[in-house]
Amino acid sequence: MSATATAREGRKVQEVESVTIRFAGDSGDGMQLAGTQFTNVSAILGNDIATFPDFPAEIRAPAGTLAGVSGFQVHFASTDIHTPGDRLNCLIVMNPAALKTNLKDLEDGGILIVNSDSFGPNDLQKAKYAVNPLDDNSLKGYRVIRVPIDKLNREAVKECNLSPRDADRCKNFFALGLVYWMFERPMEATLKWIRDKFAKKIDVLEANTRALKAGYNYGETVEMMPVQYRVAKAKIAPGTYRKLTGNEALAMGLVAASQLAETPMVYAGYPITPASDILHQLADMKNFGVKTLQAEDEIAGIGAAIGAAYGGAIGVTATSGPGICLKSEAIGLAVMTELPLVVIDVQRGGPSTGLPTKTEQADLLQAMFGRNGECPVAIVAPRSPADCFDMAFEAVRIATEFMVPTFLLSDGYIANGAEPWAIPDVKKLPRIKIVHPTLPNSTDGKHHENGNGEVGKFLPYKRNAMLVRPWAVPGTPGLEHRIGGIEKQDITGNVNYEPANHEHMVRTRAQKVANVAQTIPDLQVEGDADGDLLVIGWGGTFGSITTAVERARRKGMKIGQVHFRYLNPFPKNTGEVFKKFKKFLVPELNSGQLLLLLRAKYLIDAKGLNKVQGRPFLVSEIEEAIEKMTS
Amino acid sequence: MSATATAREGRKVQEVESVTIRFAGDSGDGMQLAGTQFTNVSAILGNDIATFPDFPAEIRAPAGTLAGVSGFQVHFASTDIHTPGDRLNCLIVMNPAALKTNLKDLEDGGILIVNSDSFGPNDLQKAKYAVNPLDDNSLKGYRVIRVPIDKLNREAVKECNLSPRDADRCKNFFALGLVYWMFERPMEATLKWIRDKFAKKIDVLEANTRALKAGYNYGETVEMMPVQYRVAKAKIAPGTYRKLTGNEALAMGLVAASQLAETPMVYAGYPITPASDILHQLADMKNFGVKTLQAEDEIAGIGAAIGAAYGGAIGVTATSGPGICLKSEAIGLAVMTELPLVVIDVQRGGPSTGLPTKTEQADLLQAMFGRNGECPVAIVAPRSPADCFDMAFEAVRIATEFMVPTFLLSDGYIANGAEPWAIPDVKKLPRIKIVHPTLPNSTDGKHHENGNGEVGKFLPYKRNAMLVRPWAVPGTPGLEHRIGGIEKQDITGNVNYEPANHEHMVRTRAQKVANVAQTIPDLQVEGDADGDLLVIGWGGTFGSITTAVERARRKGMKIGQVHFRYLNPFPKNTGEVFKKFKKFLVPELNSGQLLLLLRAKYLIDAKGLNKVQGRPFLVSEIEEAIEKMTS
Amino acid sequence: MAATALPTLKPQDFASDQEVRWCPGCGDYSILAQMKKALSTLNVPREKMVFVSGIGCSSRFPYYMNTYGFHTIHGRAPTFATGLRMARPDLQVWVVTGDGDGLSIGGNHLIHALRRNVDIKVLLFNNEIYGLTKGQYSPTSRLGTKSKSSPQGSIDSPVRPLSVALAAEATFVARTVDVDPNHLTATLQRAAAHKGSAFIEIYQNCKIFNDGVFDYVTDKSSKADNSLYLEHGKPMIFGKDRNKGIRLNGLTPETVVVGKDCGLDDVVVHDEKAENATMAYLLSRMMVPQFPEVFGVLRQVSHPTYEELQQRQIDEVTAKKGKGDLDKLFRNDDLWVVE
Amino acid sequence: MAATALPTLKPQDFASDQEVRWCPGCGDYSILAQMKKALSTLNVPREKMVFVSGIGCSSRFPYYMNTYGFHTIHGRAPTFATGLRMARPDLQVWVVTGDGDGLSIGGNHLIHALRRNVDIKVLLFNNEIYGLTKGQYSPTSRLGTKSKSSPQGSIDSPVRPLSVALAAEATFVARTVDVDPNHLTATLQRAAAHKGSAFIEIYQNCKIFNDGVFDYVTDKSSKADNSLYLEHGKPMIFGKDRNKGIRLNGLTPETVVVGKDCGLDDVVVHDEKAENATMAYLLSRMMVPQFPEVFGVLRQVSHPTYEELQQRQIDEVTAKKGKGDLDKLFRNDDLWVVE
Ligand SMILES: Cc1ncc(C[n+]2csc(CCOP(=O)(O)OP(=O)(O)O)c2C)c(N)n1
Ligand SMILES: Cc1ncc(C[n+]2csc(CCOP(=O)(O)OP(=O)(O)O)c2C)c(N)n1
Ligand code: SF4
Ligand code: SF4
Ligand SMILES: [Mg+2]
Ligand SMILES: [Mg+2]
Repeated sequence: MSATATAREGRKVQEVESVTIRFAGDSGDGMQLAGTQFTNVSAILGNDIATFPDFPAEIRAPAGTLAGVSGFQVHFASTDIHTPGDRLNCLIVMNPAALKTNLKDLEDGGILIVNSDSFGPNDLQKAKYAVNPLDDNSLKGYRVIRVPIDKLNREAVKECNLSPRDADRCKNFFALGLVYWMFERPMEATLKWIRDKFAKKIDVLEANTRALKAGYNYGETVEMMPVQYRVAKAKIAPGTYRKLTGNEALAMGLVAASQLAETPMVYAGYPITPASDILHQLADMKNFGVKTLQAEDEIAGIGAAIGAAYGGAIGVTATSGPGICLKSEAIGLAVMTELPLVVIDVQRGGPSTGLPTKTEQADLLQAMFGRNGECPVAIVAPRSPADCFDMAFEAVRIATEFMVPTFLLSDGYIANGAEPWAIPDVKKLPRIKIVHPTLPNSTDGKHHENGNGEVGKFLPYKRNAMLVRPWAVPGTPGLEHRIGGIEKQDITGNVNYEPANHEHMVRTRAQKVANVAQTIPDLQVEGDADGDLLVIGWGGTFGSITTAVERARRKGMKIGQVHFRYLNPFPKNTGEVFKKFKKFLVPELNSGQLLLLLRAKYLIDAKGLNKVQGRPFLVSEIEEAIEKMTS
Repeated sequence: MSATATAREGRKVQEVESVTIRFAGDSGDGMQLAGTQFTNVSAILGNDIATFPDFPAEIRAPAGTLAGVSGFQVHFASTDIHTPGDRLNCLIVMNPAALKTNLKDLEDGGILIVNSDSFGPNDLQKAKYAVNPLDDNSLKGYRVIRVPIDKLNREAVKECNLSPRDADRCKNFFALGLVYWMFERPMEATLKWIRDKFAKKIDVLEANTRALKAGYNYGETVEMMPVQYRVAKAKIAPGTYRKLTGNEALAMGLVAASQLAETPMVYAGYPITPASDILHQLADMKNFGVKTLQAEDEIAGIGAAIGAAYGGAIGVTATSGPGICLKSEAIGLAVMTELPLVVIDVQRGGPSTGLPTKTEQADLLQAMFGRNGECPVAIVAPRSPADCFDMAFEAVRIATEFMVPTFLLSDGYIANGAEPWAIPDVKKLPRIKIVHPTLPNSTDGKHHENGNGEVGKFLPYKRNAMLVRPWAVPGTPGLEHRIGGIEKQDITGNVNYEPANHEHMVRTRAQKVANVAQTIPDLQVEGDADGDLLVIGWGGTFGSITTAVERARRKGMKIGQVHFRYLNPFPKNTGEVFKKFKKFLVPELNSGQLLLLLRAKYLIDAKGLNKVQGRPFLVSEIEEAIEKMTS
Repeated sequence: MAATALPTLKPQDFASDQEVRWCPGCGDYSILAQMKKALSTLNVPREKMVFVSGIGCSSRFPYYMNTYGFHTIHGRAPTFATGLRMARPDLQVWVVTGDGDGLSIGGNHLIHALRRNVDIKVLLFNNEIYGLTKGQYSPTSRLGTKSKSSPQGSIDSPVRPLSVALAAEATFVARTVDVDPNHLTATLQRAAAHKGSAFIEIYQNCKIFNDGVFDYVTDKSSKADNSLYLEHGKPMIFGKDRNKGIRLNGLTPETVVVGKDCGLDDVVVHDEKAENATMAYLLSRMMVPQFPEVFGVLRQVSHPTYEELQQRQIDEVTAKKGKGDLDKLFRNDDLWVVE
Repeated sequence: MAATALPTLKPQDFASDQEVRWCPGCGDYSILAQMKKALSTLNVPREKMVFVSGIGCSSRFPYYMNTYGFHTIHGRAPTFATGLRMARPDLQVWVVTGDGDGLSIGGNHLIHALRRNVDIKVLLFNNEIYGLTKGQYSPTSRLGTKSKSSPQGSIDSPVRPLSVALAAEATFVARTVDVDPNHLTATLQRAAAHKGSAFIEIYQNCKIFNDGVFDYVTDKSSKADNSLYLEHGKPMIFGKDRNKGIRLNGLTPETVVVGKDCGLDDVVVHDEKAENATMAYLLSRMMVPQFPEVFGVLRQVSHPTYEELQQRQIDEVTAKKGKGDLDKLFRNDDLWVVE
């Protein structure tokens, strides 16, 4: 944080462009809450923000252990930013375990606030420290601020007649207050939040209020505290904003699509990290007519979603990689019966159970090819938390407009990460047009099979110009028809085993998906429209790649960037764009999956930058790769 | 069948190099049996043979309908052949439906034997014939031989006091006898078969015997019959031969591997066309110690196979595409726990339920990528029915030598098709070496965790030079350890969420599979070792491609052929081989799956010849594609 | 969508234009015929009816009905039917499944659909064999069944479909048999009339791979003595001479000869409405030769359906929060304005 | 493989070197402790024991046992255990599962493993919630359970694990509770002694997401009146003053006060060996408040195991055909010789 010092009532205040801080402590210490509050307040202040929560796979690993450490990182700035930040300017640790697991991310000379009350022999041993790091000089490279948070906090809340245990629960607010002071954040928003949240628990309300203020005042009064920092408002497009995580955005995008398609939504899924929140969110939107089913497993989830789609609803299911395995057979059925369906995969570290709470992008090829036979689906991938809203909407649009299962590939990073979202004007949101036919679509003179005398017959696989079949729903008199997973004759939809028809249908299903490209935006090149290097990404890596490319270009390199939000089909102009560049770098959080598709389709000798660590890219990692390729 | 006429006791006999005939009739007419008998007899005669059975998806569609037609094609020759033949020289049809569905495959001027008794109005109507094709001149392009088979057959068996229904059941033997005469086949082998088969049903035995002889004599005596044909012995490598279908070969190969690895086999699967026979075969080999489980579904099947492998047995499961979908999650677990496992996919027409009884090669990318996360497996694919024996053996060898799930991709065509198999000398078969450790593999001085005093500790993920972990099995004192689907720390195998370890493990699992290439044969180039065009294939298309390439080379083209029996990893020399050719043609019974892998990996501008009709390639189709690319 | 005129519906109006492709002599033909008869009596417009099936010979059923139909994937039919009912509670949804489809691969979905009391009518065609895959034993095959996959006889003891349905809290549980047209039709009508999950096991003869497994309850000779036809409120009487009955000795049922071993009032009177399903469970366990096997409705109780409860919650929430408003939804968190 | 010396085994010998990562206060800790105690009494060498689990908090169990262990995938543990037993009938195989793992996604495998009577001991930790995924309701959650996924309360009526196990023909069915160490240990020992599938439902408290659901059978105050501890051959007596009993009125159980409503001999005597599982089924349905909930062994009968029957067939076939000979196998068809 490059700083310019000013003076205020005798105390140093530094102007800085951007700051990255992380709250780290035991899962029980409420770090996620502290981080969220800090984020909200910063956003309200007008900073641009990006966050990265990081929690353990265990619900509550034993208190104080390394496995139990939970962290929440906030990047806030006066410029527009795309990532939660690589290195920390400031780290707050509530116990030794948190220090041990997080220190490596703190910049040299960075500010380290430690709760010095939690470094007893027992705490140290749980964190596997032989000697107390506060005493062995190992921290001399940082600006260490020891604060006896336990003691000060108990002191602050002692009159609130809480049990010692409950009293200690306020610790996080004390720490938060301290940090608020340090970065000049007003307390109002959080105080209000406390009032609403604990309205019924008056003691707790009072205690948390006091803890927060005590922390703030401690900063104000204690001399040992270093300078304050000021991060000015960012120049952000005017509008009303809120904070949104990827999973929240998905749920809202789906509901919005359902409303704007004037078609009810049925969501059926089975809980799995990190996708469960989508079910939780939607289960609480019943007044939008959303119906949710917590199915007995992933297969039942997608089965119900397809059954609902067959009935004329928007059928949606969500899961993570292991669940996609189980859904793959049913996806094949939806491809064969050409029903609209949205399948959301919030990717996590794999293979197998893998790293359930960590992020990864390694399910792309599974989405493309993970079914028997030639079984094409449409695939979209949001590039940021807020983009989940738009792409959820797009997924519903494509699925219903093309009668094709559509994958939405999110990941643990954007699912839990948050960013500001400019609240759209509902009136300006696009509509989705859905038609269920009510009359036979052929006039071959034959009397209708139901013998009720209409001329013509309903042909469930008679297609429009885009090769899309009609979405006729049960309950429509005269359109009775049967569908299923056996190969069908085109037009009539009857079971058919003829060789020529099968090949025709295989090609037709593929062409129909290819036709989706007619309805999606061209690939946008950011940076240089032609040049030495094109950096190609997809999904949640957008922020890191964008920042890296911006920095590289500031250094004068001639670099372009494209980010695929549509992965199948690719935008029409993709080949054209590639022609304008010599080299291609494809950073992915996998072993090179988009890379494989691009090399196979466009025969470009693209190189991959592949990180498979369950964590997002650091901007620096991409910068280095760019340097290597351009030097 | 280019012929040279000779004369024998006043009747014309023509020498021909090869003949393709097909028996076609109602599912109830016993065509599969007739075809099989003809094949056996021809093989015993010393012809080279290839067969192609083709039956309907329904068990028994209504008699006489188009859906109920069942066919069996036999190609027999005095030269060595690789396919069941493109066009038919001779077609035997038992009813109008069979005529309608099969005539298109009969060569101009080909011999058409029709059961003229089955062309009544009713039969014609069932086959959707407006007028009788025997009367409307539509068959004038063929050498039609009308035989009142029903009548003649009833006549022949009338003294065997069978019910009319049972009497008619002998029809196929009458037809068979006729064809035996025509192609100079001796009846002995079939007569013996009848004796064994119906030993307990003396009337049926007698009736079938008479029917066969009556058919034969009818040919002998009736003037209307055209010439006889003679197909000389083929020049086949000396040895003792039998006929083998792909599924039989798989079962035998697995049992042989189990015996030669001195390790019991547990097969667990769920019935599905066209893989069910593997279960049926193995269930009848209990005296080899084979244990089979008909599981409640595909997931249970693979679960049990993996559980057995964990216990130290050779775990095998088999299914078809839809079943692979269901097994994919468990395959991921086997990859993570690095247990040996053989997964057989007998591919059929897809997507979804698709064309269950038809063949296709469209599951290759599913085998490669159909799981969450980076989840590499080894993949082999037999190229012919008999090759299933060798590749089943290889699959077991790779799985156990590398502790990795190994896919074997067969298909409906080689699974049901048959070819001669030179019975190997058991003593000469390779052994498979399997070691289960009994002692700790580290000597870090620490006492063993079980406190029984051995020095050292057992490290389940400590690897050998090939990166393979030890296969320690429960029941071994001192080696107690835990495995599972969460990412593990290398060497110790403990649950581990660390970023660096995860990336290390992802790369290690990939490298281990890559190391399999050290143990497989180089890619063999047939035909020209360098030249204009390389034709690249895999799996069951071997026969058609080979024949097509041979023909093209006879025409003087400079063409090479490679056929991948190992698909992941590719043989070491693959890149080298490709460097020697200008153009690449990849014929596949899918939309270009191997094609995609080759283009992505080797950046060669290979072209696909893609047929997705549920049927194998005709040699002529590949010939044409070769011509196009070379002209 | 105006309903098609009802009075005109005849059984043959339910025949689709697809030719039926079961083996000659298959029990499925009879079930198809009785189904058409039953539906023609329901006064439900044909377009409101949907047949959902899995995979198997039995599961080809929907293709032959001129209603809406969905031939899905193996074992999962109840899940599709559940989603369909959630989206469209106005439809009458029938699920056709087999002993393999419904109890082997699909057992779990069956149980969960039943416990939720989704309003679907599940017909399990039990032929104690896998027909479509050409004759492997199934979860209902008797111990020792020799089949392609069990050459020495099956060693997995079978499940009883009715016991499973009861354990899954099913609100309607019945059994009938392919060759008894009237009873079959009547049972289908009962299921159609039931609100909630209905489960019917139908003994069905597989002519090709398991011919005659049910002869003991279908042959004239043995039928009467081997089958007990349940009627609500009537004593459990059976036998050629209608003189045999079922008596309870504590919790153990026993076959008695009325007039000889005991009087008519010692014979158990069938109560399909009993909330306590113990007797139904007990009936589901009775097997020839020790006992007759029961046909008819074992249990029929009224509980709210899943769809009703779901709609109720939607109405409650809407009443409380008001009809969904996107703009409100978007703003249901801390907001800040940037000028 | 010589067995490790047996006498030396103490409960702590079963502790692995992995730190236990359940929430403080989780009921799983007690189960883990009693398991170690139970195993130390079995005289089975530790290396012969294998713990197989699915996914869930409960399914982390194997990591904490210094035996062989396999943490598999969600809901499928019984399938892995079945294959393991097929390959290795010499091993003692325990399956640890949860109410979601074992009855939601895994219900079908559980049923089929039980009906086959594979010799595995299945422990279902029932906390009526999905713990690991942070608190969604499960198939055993009571109607109306409010959870993250059921904000207005669950509307799917729950299944009863014991009823399902009985419907699946299980040969050993029992229930116990995490906070009753002695009963828990004893029940585990009973399961270990049983030959064939053993199913134990263990009431387990999820401190974080479902704290206290079982208080009514664990709190001193209400425990005695709400729980009936079954003992083979003993009358079903319970209550603070040991004066309440279960009497049968036809097929309907009723709670009586002995001495007041009736005499001791009117109280049902528990018979876990009864082949007819009706009483066991009935006990599996009893719920507070109408009835006490039962603990102990509901059913324990001896049937041959799947593994035994399989080995028997192998022996028979081998006796008939002789030990497998590859050359014979290769030649078991028409042969022809080419010179
Ligand atoms: C995922 C999957 N696994 C296996 C199959 C093969 N298969 C089709 S039907 C069937 C069982 C049929 O038995 P049942 O349900 O009793 O129906 P039936 O044919 O006897 O009427 C099987 C195993 C399949 N189609 N899909
Ligand atoms: C295929 C798959 N689907 C979903 C999940 C997510 N998941 C893990 S555990 C679990 C349920 C846990 O509940 P339960 O079995 O009751 O175990 P508990 O945590 O309560 O002990 C779920 C849904 C998964 N790991 N794998
Ligand atoms: S195989 Fe059996 S069940 Fe299937 S159609 Fe034929 S007779 Fe019916
Ligand atoms: S979440 Fe519940 S079940 Fe899981 S460990 Fe914590 S307390 Fe135990
Ligand atoms: Mg069946
Ligand atoms: Mg649970």
